[in-house]
Amino acid sequence: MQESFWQKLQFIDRRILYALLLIVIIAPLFLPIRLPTVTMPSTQRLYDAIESIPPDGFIIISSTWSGGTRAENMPQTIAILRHAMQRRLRVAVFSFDVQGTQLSLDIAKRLAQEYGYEYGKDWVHWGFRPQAEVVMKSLVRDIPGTFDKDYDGKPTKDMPVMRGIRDIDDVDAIVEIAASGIHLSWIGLVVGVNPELKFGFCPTSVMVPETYPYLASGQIVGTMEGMRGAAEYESLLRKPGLASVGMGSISLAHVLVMLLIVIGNIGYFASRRRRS
Amino acid sequence: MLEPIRQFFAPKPLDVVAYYVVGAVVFSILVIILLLNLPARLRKPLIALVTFGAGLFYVTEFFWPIDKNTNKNFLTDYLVSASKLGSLLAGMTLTLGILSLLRVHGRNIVRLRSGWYNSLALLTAMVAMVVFGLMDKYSDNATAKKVFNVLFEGMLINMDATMFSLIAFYIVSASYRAFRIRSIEATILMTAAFLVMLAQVPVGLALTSWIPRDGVWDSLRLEVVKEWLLTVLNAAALRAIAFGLGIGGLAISLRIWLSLERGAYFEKEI
Amino acid sequence: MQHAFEKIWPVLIVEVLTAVIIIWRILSAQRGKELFIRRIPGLNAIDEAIGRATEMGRPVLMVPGIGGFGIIALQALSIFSYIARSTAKFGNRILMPVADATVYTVAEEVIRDAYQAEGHPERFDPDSIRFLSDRQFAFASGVAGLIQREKIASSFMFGEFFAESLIFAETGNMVGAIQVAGTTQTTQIPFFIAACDYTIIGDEYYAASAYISRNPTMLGSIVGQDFGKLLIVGLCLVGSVAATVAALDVPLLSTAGELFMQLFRIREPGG
Amino acid sequence: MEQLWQDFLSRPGVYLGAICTLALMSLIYRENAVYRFFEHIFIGLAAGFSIVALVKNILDPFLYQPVFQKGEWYWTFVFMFGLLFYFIHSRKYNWLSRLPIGFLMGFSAGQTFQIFANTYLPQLSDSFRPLYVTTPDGAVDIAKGINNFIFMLVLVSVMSYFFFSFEQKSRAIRSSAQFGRWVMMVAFGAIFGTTIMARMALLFDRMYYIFGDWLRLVR
Repeated sequence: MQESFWQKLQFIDRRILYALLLIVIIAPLFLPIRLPTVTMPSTQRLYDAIESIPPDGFIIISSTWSGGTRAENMPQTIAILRHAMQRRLRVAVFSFDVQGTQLSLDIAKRLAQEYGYEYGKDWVHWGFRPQAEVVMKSLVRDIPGTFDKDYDGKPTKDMPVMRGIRDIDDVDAIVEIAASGIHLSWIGLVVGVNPELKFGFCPTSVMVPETYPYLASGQIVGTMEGMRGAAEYESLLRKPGLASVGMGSISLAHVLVMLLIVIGNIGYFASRRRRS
Repeated sequence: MLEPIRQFFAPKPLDVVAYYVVGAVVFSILVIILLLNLPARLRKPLIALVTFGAGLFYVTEFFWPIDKNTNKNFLTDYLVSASKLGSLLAGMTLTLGILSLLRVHGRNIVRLRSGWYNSLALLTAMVAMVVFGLMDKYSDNATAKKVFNVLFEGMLINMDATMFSLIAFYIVSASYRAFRIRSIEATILMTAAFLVMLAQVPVGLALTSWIPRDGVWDSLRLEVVKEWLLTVLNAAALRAIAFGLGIGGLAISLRIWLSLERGAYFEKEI
Repeated sequence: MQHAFEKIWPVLIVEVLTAVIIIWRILSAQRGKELFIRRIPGLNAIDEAIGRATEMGRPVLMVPGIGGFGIIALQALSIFSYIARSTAKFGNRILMPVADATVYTVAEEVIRDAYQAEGHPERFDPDSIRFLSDRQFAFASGVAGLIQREKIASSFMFGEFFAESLIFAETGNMVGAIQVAGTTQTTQIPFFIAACDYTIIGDEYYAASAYISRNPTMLGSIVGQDFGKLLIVGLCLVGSVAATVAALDVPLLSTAGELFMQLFRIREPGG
Repeated sequence: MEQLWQDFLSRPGVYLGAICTLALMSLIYRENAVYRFFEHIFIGLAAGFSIVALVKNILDPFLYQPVFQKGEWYWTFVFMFGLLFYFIHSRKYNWLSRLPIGFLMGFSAGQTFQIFANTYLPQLSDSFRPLYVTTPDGAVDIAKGINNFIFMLVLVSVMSYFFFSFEQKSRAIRSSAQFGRWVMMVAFGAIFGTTIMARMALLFDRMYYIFGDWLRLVR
């Protein structure tokens, strides 16, 4: 009898596996679990870069994502905006994606309220900008001209938030939150022009390997690697949020997968020993 | 010599354009009638010629010497038009696909086959989306915009996301079943996946986070191992596969462009 | 790089030379020369999978991916036309959901021709080839439903697949189908390997129609492709040596190495 | 009940989205009538959206506007040429549909030269890896050299697996191809491992949609 239990371990019904997965994904939503956080150097570097910007510095946040990658990109957007507003930087948000425009606007409005940021004075949303490369080429030389109107069509010329901002040399940092490989265009067209400029990139987890070469060369100052990066950033900010909850779910799911692989192999060995 | 032709094809004032359109339609119909009577032995060469000509545009555009200042040659300015032409032609086949849906599901409804109500739901959803989608774009009706928003953002986008998320379940059952120490290959596959999985989550990273960074043993930290796997091993293997795919794609393209391709579709008598 | 003349030498050495070799091998193969091609196990399994569908009396599923109309879809259709000839012979039911209207248009003709070629045009059911949706996950939901409702016996997936690959492969596995898959999207290969019985990798995909049909033209092309790959391997090795001597600071040799690298260096996208 | 109805009216998209989500998710238990119904709705909506996109993004800007707003009447020929597709259902004149099909094939094939040059030539020159590397301050970088050696070894052995026509008689080629296959398995395992994260994030997002956005049980 004992033997057959071990053998059964390799044929667990898939519905049991699916139920277990649902449990580990849902449970952390209601019972926040504390898991050890290890901060990756790339996340720390991004955090340090934002920390090093002088107060009243100017940061551009580009939010090129849509509902499909909300789980990963939304916490990243929140984390970076939160950090910028904690440090009282002047913030400009915009997006190369229609959906991302609305999503980032909602997030920014909420956080602006939390940190007492006044629209037009402390922050601005430049709205949706199609044709990324054209925009990038033009913002290098002329920022007020490139973003002459905000998301609502209001002229940005006289907004106090834009004071003293003429071209790329006046920008302290650009952070791109994206579900695509758009960092290549930033690196190719913008990053080299102002050597002081800090370019941060927040990709989804599948995109992460593509960032390694540029992190090594310093063209990307730091990254948030998908939801895990966002969770690490949240813990650096001491503001656990959606990513910390999500990482609980996702970590447990990984543990589940690994456990199941081990269990399956135990079953496989048990039946093989029996046969031989 | 070329000038009259260019004049003829130049954009026309809006008040006479209709005549030109009608003329083009009549002319095209005449050509089609001519084609209908084309002797069978000329059909294949004609198709080969059309295929070759279409490909020749892009090939010439790519290989023709360029003006160093503008980075263009005499065809470069037509690239945009060519891509519009391609989208327009490919787009026109959508109707054939939609006709397939209408045929299959229309028949289900008419014959009240089991599950006919599903087919009805499909066609209703389709019509609703077309009506409200077009109204959203071409009219100012506020209700239509709201309904379209519910159909698109509320239903379609969420259904996309849900089907996508099902992969999470399937990835669990697939890895449970496939990652067994059955053969050398399966074991390698499993080990690599396992290592990377560990390095993806804080729980796994914590296992090696006590190893000092910048030390000699630094390269045993899981995130370093993962990065090495992905940047050195993976990059090289994927690049080798990509080279093969590139050459294979080039070969098939050549065969099709020059009508050297063989196989059912290409060998049939027409 | 928009034009060949921006960097003409690598284009000539790699691309044009490979193209010339491929055409030359094709033409010489057409004059009748016995050609060898190594075994591709996944493709040998096609007959086994069809045989099982015949035994079980359940349908055969063919999915040509979700890519648009182009060389990849055409290659998939070549493979499916071979499969369709077998199913025409044995009278299996086939199902072919398609995600692109142009591919659908051509697929219908290809499969009809296959049935005609086998002398069983009456066995061809036009409804067996269906346009489902050109939207990735709507298509996936349709195919997943189809697989479970029809309890398919074998499943062939060839073409361009993206994330939905695992949805097809796992639902197919759930109903116990024998599955053979191949795609040019290398990032999806791991999921096919995990859930399918046979997976063909990389440009085995482009060798498939030659392997199945043993058509001299196509075999000639495969030989030409091998020369192209050999050329690339050779260039990589020479390039690595050149880069090494360039770094070593040997007089003359280093300059030669640097020149060789210069010949091929192309600005990386964004670099 | 009244309250529920009011809530539904205030955000019908979220309610319908949640119902769609649950219905499609039921597939993991088994294929069922509810799933089937929503699957058909999904395909219907998607087909409708494709038609809208065809009109909005192709027919309107590439056919109607150029012809009737800019007077570029010659696009009419393209439309007429496209009509030849519809001969595919004709028994006798079926071959006419091969003209636009052949045209599209030629179009797709002709672009390969540029795509190949753009995709693979930079990768080729990037593969010229020196086995002797020095750091900017002049010291020998052994780790980088070893990595470059491994890179070249993997590249060549994986490519050797993809030689089809050379009979793999020589032991060197055979073992190189075998090694290449093993390395590919490492690569595939690594891809599998990295992808899990993204997929789990998607499922988490769905659960957050149900419990957060819809039911408002979570913040």
